[in-house]
Amino acid sequence: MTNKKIKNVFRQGAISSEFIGDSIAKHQTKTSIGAHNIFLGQVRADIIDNKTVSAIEYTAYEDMANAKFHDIRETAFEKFELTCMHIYHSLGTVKAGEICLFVFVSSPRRKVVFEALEFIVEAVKADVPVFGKEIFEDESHQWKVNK
Amino acid sequence: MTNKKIKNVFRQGAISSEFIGDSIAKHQTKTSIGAHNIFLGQVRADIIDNKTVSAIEYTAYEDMANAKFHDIRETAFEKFELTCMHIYHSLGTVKAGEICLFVFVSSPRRKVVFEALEFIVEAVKADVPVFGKEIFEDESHQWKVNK
Amino acid sequence: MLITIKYFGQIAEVTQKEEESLEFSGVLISELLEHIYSKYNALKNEGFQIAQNQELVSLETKLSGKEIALLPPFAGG
Amino acid sequence: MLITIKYFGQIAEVTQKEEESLEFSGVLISELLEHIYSKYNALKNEGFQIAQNQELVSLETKLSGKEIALLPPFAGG
Repeated sequence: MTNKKIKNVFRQGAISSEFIGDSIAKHQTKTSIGAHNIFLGQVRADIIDNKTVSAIEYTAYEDMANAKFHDIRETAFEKFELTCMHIYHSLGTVKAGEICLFVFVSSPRRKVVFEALEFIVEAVKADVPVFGKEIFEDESHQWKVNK
Repeated sequence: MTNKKIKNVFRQGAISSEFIGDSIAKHQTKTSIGAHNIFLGQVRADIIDNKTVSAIEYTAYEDMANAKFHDIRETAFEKFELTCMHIYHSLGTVKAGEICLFVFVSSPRRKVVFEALEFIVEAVKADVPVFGKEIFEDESHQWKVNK
Repeated sequence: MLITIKYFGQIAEVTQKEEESLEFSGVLISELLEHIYSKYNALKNEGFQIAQNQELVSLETKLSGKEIALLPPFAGG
Repeated sequence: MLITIKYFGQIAEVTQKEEESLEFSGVLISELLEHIYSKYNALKNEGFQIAQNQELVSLETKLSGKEIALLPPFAGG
Protein backbone atom coordinates (compact mmCIF):
# COMPACT_ATOMS: atom_id res chain seq x y z
CA MET A 1 0.00 0.00 0.00
CA THR A 2 3.01 2.30 0.26
CA ASN A 3 4.03 4.77 -2.44
CA LYS A 4 0.40 5.47 -3.04
CA LYS A 5 -0.48 9.01 -3.95
CA ILE A 6 -1.67 11.12 -1.04
CA LYS A 7 -5.41 11.67 -1.35
CA ASN A 8 -7.35 14.76 -0.42
CA VAL A 9 -9.55 13.75 2.51
CA PHE A 10 -11.27 17.11 2.81
CA ARG A 11 -14.74 17.99 1.53
CA GLN A 12 -16.15 21.50 1.52
CA GLY A 13 -19.04 21.73 4.01
CA ALA A 14 -21.06 18.94 5.62
CA ILE A 15 -20.90 15.32 4.47
CA SER A 16 -24.37 14.37 3.23
CA SER A 17 -26.26 11.19 4.06
CA GLU A 18 -26.63 10.58 0.29
CA PHE A 19 -22.84 10.62 -0.08
CA ILE A 20 -22.59 8.04 2.70
CA GLY A 21 -25.35 5.89 1.18
CA ASP A 22 -23.63 6.01 -2.24
CA SER A 23 -20.35 5.05 -0.65
CA ILE A 24 -22.00 1.99 0.94
CA ALA A 25 -23.64 1.03 -2.37
CA LYS A 26 -20.26 1.07 -4.16
CA HIS A 27 -19.08 -1.81 -1.97
CA GLN A 28 -21.72 -4.27 -3.11
CA THR A 29 -19.48 -5.51 -5.91
CA LYS A 30 -16.79 -6.41 -3.39
CA THR A 31 -18.16 -9.78 -2.38
CA SER A 32 -15.24 -10.81 -0.18
CA ILE A 33 -16.45 -8.23 2.37
CA GLY A 34 -18.51 -9.58 5.27
CA ALA A 35 -18.49 -6.62 7.65
CA HIS A 36 -18.50 -2.84 7.33
CA ASN A 37 -18.05 -0.43 10.20
CA ILE A 38 -18.77 3.26 9.84
CA PHE A 39 -18.03 6.11 12.21
CA LEU A 40 -19.77 9.46 11.74
CA GLY A 41 -18.87 12.58 13.68
CA GLN A 42 -21.84 14.94 14.01
CA VAL A 43 -21.67 18.55 15.21
CA ARG A 44 -23.35 18.86 18.62
CA ALA A 45 -25.44 21.88 19.64
CA ASP A 46 -23.56 22.08 22.95
CA ILE A 47 -24.72 24.69 25.43
CA ILE A 48 -21.81 26.59 26.98
CA ASP A 49 -22.51 29.48 29.38
CA ASN A 50 -26.12 29.60 28.17
CA LYS A 51 -25.08 29.92 24.55
CA THR A 52 -25.80 27.20 22.01
CA VAL A 53 -23.31 26.07 19.36
CA SER A 54 -24.97 26.52 15.97
CA ALA A 55 -22.06 25.40 13.75
CA ILE A 56 -18.39 24.56 13.63
CA GLU A 57 -16.11 26.22 11.11
CA TYR A 58 -13.28 23.84 10.26
CA THR A 59 -9.87 24.84 9.00
CA ALA A 60 -6.78 22.68 8.61
CA TYR A 61 -3.10 22.71 7.84
CA GLU A 62 -4.18 20.88 4.73
CA ASP A 63 -0.92 19.48 3.36
CA MET A 64 0.19 18.17 6.74
CA ALA A 65 -3.31 16.89 7.52
CA ASN A 66 -3.56 14.95 4.27
CA ALA A 67 -0.09 13.50 4.90
CA LYS A 68 -1.21 12.44 8.40
CA PHE A 69 -4.43 10.90 7.05
CA HIS A 70 -2.23 9.03 4.58
CA ASP A 71 0.03 7.75 7.40
CA ILE A 72 -3.00 6.63 9.40
CA ARG A 73 -4.32 4.82 6.36
CA GLU A 74 -1.01 3.02 5.71
CA THR A 75 -0.68 2.03 9.37
CA ALA A 76 -4.26 0.72 9.48
CA PHE A 77 -3.71 -1.44 6.39
CA GLU A 78 -0.51 -2.84 7.96
CA LYS A 79 -2.12 -3.56 11.33
CA PHE A 80 -5.52 -4.89 10.22
CA GLU A 81 -6.73 -7.19 7.43
CA LEU A 82 -8.87 -4.57 5.72
CA THR A 83 -10.42 -4.81 2.27
CA CYS A 84 -11.27 -1.10 2.04
CA MET A 85 -10.90 2.07 4.02
CA HIS A 86 -12.20 5.59 3.40
CA ILE A 87 -11.89 8.80 5.40
CA TYR A 88 -13.59 12.13 4.68
CA HIS A 89 -13.43 15.27 6.80
CA SER A 90 -15.25 18.56 6.34
CA LEU A 91 -13.68 21.98 5.89
CA GLY A 92 -15.64 25.21 6.27
CA THR A 93 -18.98 25.50 8.02
CA VAL A 94 -20.83 22.46 9.32
CA LYS A 95 -24.09 23.17 11.15
CA ALA A 96 -25.21 21.43 14.35
CA GLY A 97 -26.73 18.07 13.40
CA GLU A 98 -24.63 17.78 10.24
CA ILE A 99 -21.81 15.31 9.69
CA CYS A 100 -18.17 16.44 9.66
CA LEU A 101 -16.25 13.13 9.76
CA PHE A 102 -16.92 9.88 7.89
CA VAL A 103 -14.66 6.88 8.44
CA PHE A 104 -15.55 3.63 6.67
CA VAL A 105 -13.70 0.30 7.00
CA SER A 106 -14.54 -3.07 5.48
CA SER A 107 -13.14 -6.57 5.98
CA PRO A 108 -14.11 -10.19 5.46
CA ARG A 109 -14.54 -10.51 9.28
CA ARG A 110 -16.23 -8.39 11.90
CA LYS A 111 -13.62 -8.49 14.70
CA VAL A 112 -11.19 -6.67 12.44
CA VAL A 113 -13.48 -3.75 11.58
CA PHE A 114 -14.24 -2.92 15.22
CA GLU A 115 -10.56 -2.70 16.14
CA ALA A 116 -9.56 -0.89 12.98
CA LEU A 117 -12.29 1.75 13.14
CA GLU A 118 -11.55 2.75 16.72
CA PHE A 119 -7.84 2.88 15.98
CA ILE A 120 -8.40 5.16 12.98
CA VAL A 121 -10.86 7.52 14.67
CA GLU A 122 -8.61 7.96 17.71
CA ALA A 123 -5.63 8.64 15.43
CA VAL A 124 -7.60 11.22 13.44
CA LYS A 125 -8.60 13.02 16.63
CA ALA A 126 -5.07 12.97 18.07
CA ASP A 127 -2.73 13.44 15.13
CA VAL A 128 -4.37 15.47 12.38
CA PRO A 129 -4.02 19.27 12.39
CA VAL A 130 -7.66 20.26 11.99
CA PHE A 131 -9.06 23.23 13.89
CA GLY A 132 -12.66 23.93 14.84
CA LYS A 133 -14.25 27.26 15.63
CA GLU A 134 -17.50 26.71 17.51
CA ILE A 135 -19.90 29.41 16.41
CA PHE A 136 -22.66 30.34 18.85
CA GLU A 137 -26.11 31.54 17.89
CA ASP A 138 -25.13 35.13 18.82
CA GLU A 139 -22.15 34.86 16.41
CA SER A 140 -19.58 34.83 19.19
CA HIS A 141 -17.22 31.85 19.10
CA GLN A 142 -14.79 29.62 20.98
CA TRP A 143 -12.16 27.16 19.80
CA LYS A 144 -12.90 23.46 20.08
CA VAL A 145 -10.33 21.14 21.67
CA ASN A 146 -10.40 17.34 21.27
CA LYS A 147 -10.42 15.27 24.44
CA MET B 1 -36.95 1.97 28.49
CA THR B 2 -38.78 -1.14 29.78
CA ASN B 3 -42.38 -1.92 28.97
CA LYS B 4 -41.77 -0.69 25.48
CA LYS B 5 -43.56 -2.51 22.75
CA ILE B 6 -41.49 -5.16 21.01
CA LYS B 7 -40.56 -3.95 17.53
CA ASN B 8 -40.27 -6.02 14.40
CA VAL B 9 -36.59 -5.92 13.48
CA PHE B 10 -37.00 -7.97 10.30
CA ARG B 11 -37.13 -6.63 6.74
CA GLN B 12 -37.98 -8.73 3.73
CA GLY B 13 -34.89 -9.08 1.50
CA ALA B 14 -31.69 -7.04 1.49
CA ILE B 15 -31.29 -3.75 3.36
CA SER B 16 -30.67 -1.04 0.77
CA SER B 17 -28.02 1.68 0.96
CA GLU B 18 -30.81 4.25 0.47
CA PHE B 19 -32.56 2.96 3.58
CA ILE B 20 -29.30 3.35 5.51
CA GLY B 21 -28.72 6.85 4.11
CA ASP B 22 -32.28 7.89 5.06
CA SER B 23 -31.80 6.51 8.53
CA ILE B 24 -28.66 8.62 8.95
CA ALA B 25 -30.46 11.72 7.65
CA LYS B 26 -33.24 11.33 10.23
CA HIS B 27 -30.72 11.88 13.01
CA GLN B 28 -29.74 15.38 11.94
CA THR B 29 -32.46 16.91 14.12
CA LYS B 30 -30.98 15.20 17.18
CA THR B 31 -28.31 17.76 17.92
CA SER B 32 -27.14 16.25 21.22
CA ILE B 33 -25.55 13.46 19.18
CA GLY B 34 -21.81 13.76 18.53
CA ALA B 35 -20.98 10.26 17.31
CA HIS B 36 -22.72 7.56 15.27
CA ASN B 37 -21.39 4.07 14.77
CA ILE B 38 -22.88 1.74 12.18
CA PHE B 39 -22.27 -1.95 11.62
CA LEU B 40 -23.30 -3.56 8.34
CA GLY B 41 -23.23 -7.29 7.72
CA GLN B 42 -22.76 -8.10 4.04
CA VAL B 43 -23.23 -11.53 2.44
CA ARG B 44 -19.87 -12.90 1.31
CA ALA B 45 -19.41 -14.92 -1.88
CA ASP B 46 -17.40 -17.53 0.01
CA ILE B 47 -15.89 -20.36 -2.01
CA ILE B 48 -16.42 -23.75 -0.34
CA ASP B 49 -15.26 -26.93 -2.10
CA ASN B 50 -14.98 -24.99 -5.38
CA LYS B 51 -18.56 -23.73 -5.15
CA THR B 52 -19.35 -20.06 -4.67
CA VAL B 53 -22.07 -18.77 -2.33
CA SER B 54 -24.47 -16.70 -4.41
CA ALA B 55 -26.99 -15.80 -1.67
CA ILE B 56 -28.14 -16.54 1.85
CA GLU B 57 -31.77 -17.35 2.56
CA TYR B 58 -32.62 -16.20 6.07
CA THR B 59 -35.34 -17.63 8.26
CA ALA B 60 -35.98 -16.98 11.94
CA TYR B 61 -38.02 -18.03 14.92
CA GLU B 62 -39.51 -14.58 14.56
CA ASP B 63 -41.33 -14.07 17.85
CA MET B 64 -38.41 -15.28 19.93
CA ALA B 65 -35.94 -13.37 17.74
CA ASN B 66 -37.82 -10.09 18.13
CA ALA B 67 -38.01 -10.67 21.90
CA LYS B 68 -34.22 -11.27 21.96
CA PHE B 69 -33.57 -8.14 19.88
CA HIS B 70 -35.73 -6.28 22.39
CA ASP B 71 -33.71 -7.67 25.35
CA ILE B 72 -30.45 -6.71 23.63
CA ARG B 73 -31.82 -3.22 23.07
CA GLU B 74 -32.88 -2.81 26.70
CA THR B 75 -29.55 -4.11 27.99
CA ALA B 76 -27.62 -1.80 25.68
CA PHE B 77 -29.57 1.25 26.87
CA GLU B 78 -28.90 0.25 30.50
CA LYS B 79 -25.18 -0.34 29.97
CA PHE B 80 -24.34 2.57 27.67
CA GLU B 81 -25.33 6.23 27.47
CA LEU B 82 -26.99 5.98 24.07
CA THR B 83 -29.22 8.56 22.43
CA CYS B 84 -30.55 6.20 19.74
CA MET B 85 -30.26 2.62 18.66
CA HIS B 86 -31.65 0.80 15.64
CA ILE B 87 -31.35 -2.80 14.47
CA TYR B 88 -32.61 -4.27 11.20
CA HIS B 89 -32.12 -7.83 9.97
CA SER B 90 -33.12 -9.38 6.65
CA LEU B 91 -35.41 -12.33 6.13
CA GLY B 92 -35.61 -14.23 2.84
CA THR B 93 -33.01 -14.07 0.11
CA VAL B 94 -30.02 -11.72 0.31
CA LYS B 95 -27.55 -11.97 -2.55
CA ALA B 96 -23.76 -11.89 -2.17
CA GLY B 97 -22.68 -8.26 -1.82
CA GLU B 98 -26.01 -7.18 -0.31
CA ILE B 99 -26.56 -6.13 3.28
CA CYS B 100 -28.38 -8.39 5.75
CA LEU B 101 -27.72 -6.67 9.11
CA PHE B 102 -27.77 -2.97 10.00
CA VAL B 103 -26.99 -1.87 13.56
CA PHE B 104 -26.89 1.87 14.27
CA VAL B 105 -25.99 3.49 17.62
CA SER B 106 -25.66 7.17 18.50
CA SER B 107 -24.39 9.00 21.55
CA PRO B 108 -23.06 12.39 22.56
CA ARG B 109 -19.56 10.81 22.88
CA ARG B 110 -17.54 8.49 20.69
CA LYS B 111 -16.13 6.09 23.31
CA VAL B 112 -19.66 4.94 24.10
CA VAL B 113 -20.66 4.08 20.54
CA PHE B 114 -17.63 1.85 19.94
CA GLU B 115 -18.32 -0.24 23.05
CA ALA B 116 -22.07 -0.35 22.53
CA LEU B 117 -21.93 -1.36 18.86
CA GLU B 118 -19.58 -4.27 19.44
CA PHE B 119 -21.65 -5.46 22.41
CA ILE B 120 -24.85 -5.39 20.33
CA VAL B 121 -23.42 -7.08 17.24
CA GLU B 122 -21.89 -9.89 19.31
CA ALA B 123 -25.18 -10.38 21.17
CA VAL B 124 -27.13 -10.52 17.89
CA LYS B 125 -24.77 -13.16 16.51
CA ALA B 126 -24.85 -15.25 19.71
CA ASP B 127 -28.40 -14.97 21.04
CA VAL B 128 -30.89 -14.42 18.24
CA PRO B 129 -32.51 -17.45 16.54
CA VAL B 130 -31.86 -16.57 12.91
CA PHE B 131 -30.91 -19.29 10.44
CA GLY B 132 -29.03 -18.91 7.16
CA LYS B 133 -29.07 -21.22 4.19
CA GLU B 134 -26.05 -20.54 1.99
CA ILE B 135 -27.13 -21.08 -1.60
CA PHE B 136 -24.41 -21.98 -4.07
CA GLU B 137 -24.38 -21.07 -7.73
CA ASP B 138 -25.37 -24.65 -8.66
CA GLU B 139 -28.42 -24.34 -6.34
CA SER B 140 -27.04 -26.78 -3.77
CA HIS B 141 -26.82 -25.39 -0.25
CA GLN B 142 -25.29 -25.63 3.21
CA TRP B 143 -26.32 -24.16 6.55
CA LYS B 144 -24.36 -21.21 7.90
CA VAL B 145 -23.08 -21.28 11.49
CA ASN B 146 -21.90 -18.17 13.35
CA LYS B 147 -18.41 -18.26 14.84
CA MET C 1 -50.99 -31.51 27.27
CA LEU C 2 -51.21 -30.20 23.72
CA ILE C 3 -47.80 -29.07 22.60
CA THR C 4 -46.80 -27.26 19.42
CA ILE C 5 -43.33 -28.15 18.21
CA LYS C 6 -41.51 -25.86 15.77
CA TYR C 7 -38.60 -26.91 13.57
CA PHE C 8 -36.16 -24.53 11.90
CA GLY C 9 -33.37 -24.59 9.34
CA GLN C 10 -31.62 -27.93 8.88
CA ILE C 11 -33.89 -29.43 11.57
CA ALA C 12 -36.93 -28.71 9.43
CA GLU C 13 -35.11 -30.34 6.50
CA VAL C 14 -34.95 -33.55 8.53
CA THR C 15 -38.51 -33.45 9.86
CA GLN C 16 -39.87 -32.28 6.51
CA LYS C 17 -42.20 -29.93 8.36
CA GLU C 18 -41.91 -26.63 10.18
CA GLU C 19 -44.47 -27.26 12.88
CA GLU C 20 -46.67 -29.95 14.39
CA SER C 21 -48.96 -30.32 17.39
CA LEU C 22 -49.16 -33.36 19.61
CA GLU C 23 -50.63 -34.60 22.87
CA PHE C 24 -47.86 -35.47 25.31
CA SER C 25 -48.00 -36.51 28.94
CA GLY C 26 -44.29 -36.60 29.96
CA VAL C 27 -42.71 -34.42 32.66
CA LEU C 28 -39.32 -33.34 31.30
CA ILE C 29 -38.02 -31.78 28.11
CA SER C 30 -35.78 -34.87 27.76
CA GLU C 31 -38.83 -37.12 27.59
CA LEU C 32 -40.37 -35.04 24.84
CA LEU C 33 -37.08 -35.13 22.97
CA GLU C 34 -37.00 -38.96 23.18
CA HIS C 35 -40.46 -38.95 21.71
CA ILE C 36 -39.36 -36.65 18.89
CA TYR C 37 -36.29 -38.86 18.20
CA SER C 38 -38.60 -41.85 17.96
CA LYS C 39 -40.38 -40.10 15.11
CA TYR C 40 -37.31 -38.59 13.42
CA ASN C 41 -34.31 -40.81 14.10
CA ALA C 42 -32.00 -38.72 11.87
CA LEU C 43 -32.34 -35.78 14.30
CA LYS C 44 -29.86 -37.58 16.55
CA ASN C 45 -27.13 -36.48 14.14
CA GLU C 46 -28.09 -32.81 14.33
CA GLY C 47 -26.91 -30.17 16.82
CA PHE C 48 -29.64 -27.94 18.24
CA GLN C 49 -30.85 -26.06 21.27
CA ILE C 50 -34.36 -26.28 22.66
CA ALA C 51 -36.58 -23.33 23.49
CA GLN C 52 -39.72 -23.57 25.62
CA ASN C 53 -42.07 -20.63 25.27
CA GLN C 54 -39.23 -18.72 23.56
CA GLU C 55 -36.61 -19.27 26.27
CA LEU C 56 -33.70 -21.70 25.94
CA VAL C 57 -34.03 -24.66 28.31
CA SER C 58 -31.98 -27.73 29.27
CA LEU C 59 -33.01 -31.37 29.00
CA GLU C 60 -33.73 -31.45 32.75
CA THR C 61 -36.20 -28.57 32.56
CA LYS C 62 -39.80 -29.41 33.35
CA LEU C 63 -42.13 -29.39 30.44
CA SER C 64 -44.49 -26.49 31.04
CA GLY C 65 -44.88 -24.78 27.77
CA LYS C 66 -47.27 -24.91 24.92
CA GLU C 67 -44.57 -24.03 22.40
CA ILE C 68 -41.34 -25.99 22.03
CA ALA C 69 -38.80 -25.12 19.32
CA LEU C 70 -35.77 -27.04 18.05
CA LEU C 71 -33.18 -24.44 17.08
CA PRO C 72 -30.14 -25.30 14.96
CA PRO C 73 -26.98 -23.12 15.23
CA PHE C 74 -27.69 -19.41 14.91
CA ALA C 75 -26.48 -17.62 11.81
CA GLY C 76 -27.74 -14.06 12.17
CA GLY C 77 -25.86 -11.09 10.73
CA MET D 1 17.39 31.52 5.61
CA LEU D 2 13.98 32.50 4.27
CA ILE D 3 11.29 30.88 6.42
CA THR D 4 7.55 30.80 5.88
CA ILE D 5 5.57 30.74 9.11
CA LYS D 6 1.94 29.57 9.13
CA TYR D 7 -0.60 30.37 11.82
CA PHE D 8 -3.83 28.49 12.42
CA GLY D 9 -7.03 28.77 14.47
CA GLN D 10 -6.75 30.88 17.62
CA ILE D 11 -3.06 31.49 16.87
CA ALA D 12 -4.01 33.25 13.63
CA GLU D 13 -6.52 35.30 15.63
CA VAL D 14 -3.63 36.61 17.72
CA THR D 15 -1.22 37.24 14.85
CA GLN D 16 -3.97 38.62 12.63
CA LYS D 17 -2.47 36.78 9.70
CA GLU D 18 -2.30 33.22 8.46
CA GLU D 19 1.16 33.30 6.99
CA GLU D 20 4.29 35.40 6.74
CA SER D 21 7.84 35.01 5.42
CA LEU D 22 10.95 36.24 7.13
CA GLU D 23 14.72 36.03 6.96
CA PHE D 24 16.09 34.35 10.06
CA SER D 25 19.62 33.30 10.97
CA GLY D 26 19.13 31.38 14.27
CA VAL D 27 19.96 27.70 14.82
CA LEU D 28 17.11 26.28 16.92
CA ILE D 29 13.32 26.26 16.79
CA SER D 30 13.39 27.91 20.25
CA GLU D 31 15.26 30.90 18.83
CA LEU D 32 12.71 31.34 16.08
CA LEU D 33 9.95 31.11 18.67
CA GLU D 34 11.58 33.86 20.74
CA HIS D 35 11.64 35.99 17.63
CA ILE D 36 7.94 35.27 16.99
CA TYR D 37 7.08 36.10 20.63
CA SER D 38 8.91 39.42 20.22
CA LYS D 39 6.48 40.27 17.43
CA TYR D 40 3.31 38.81 19.03
CA ASN D 41 3.65 38.97 22.78
CA ALA D 42 0.10 37.65 23.35
CA LEU D 43 1.11 34.28 21.84
CA LYS D 44 2.79 33.50 25.18
CA ASN D 45 -0.69 32.85 26.57
CA GLU D 46 -1.57 30.33 23.87
CA GLY D 47 -0.95 26.60 23.81
CA PHE D 48 0.40 25.23 20.53
CA GLN D 49 2.69 22.68 18.93
CA ILE D 50 5.24 23.50 16.28
CA ALA D 51 5.63 21.70 12.96
CA GLN D 52 8.69 22.00 10.74
CA ASN D 53 8.14 20.86 7.17
CA GLN D 54 4.90 19.21 8.33
CA GLU D 55 6.41 17.20 11.18
CA LEU D 56 6.00 18.08 14.85
CA VAL D 57 9.26 19.22 16.44
CA SER D 58 10.50 20.23 19.90
CA LEU D 59 12.07 23.53 20.90
CA GLU D 60 15.51 21.92 20.82
CA THR D 61 15.18 20.80 17.22
CA LYS D 62 17.51 22.40 14.72
CA LEU D 63 15.92 24.82 12.38
CA SER D 64 16.19 23.24 8.96
CA GLY D 65 12.90 23.80 7.28
CA LYS D 66 11.44 26.32 4.97
CA GLU D 67 7.97 25.93 6.47
CA ILE D 68 7.20 26.35 10.16
CA ALA D 69 3.62 26.12 11.48
CA LEU D 70 2.17 27.03 14.86
CA LEU D 71 -0.62 24.55 15.57
CA PRO D 72 -3.21 25.13 18.30
CA PRO D 73 -5.00 22.10 19.84
CA PHE D 74 -6.44 19.72 17.26
CA ALA D 75 -10.21 19.53 16.92
CA GLY D 76 -10.81 17.15 14.02
CA GLY D 77 -13.84 14.92 13.87
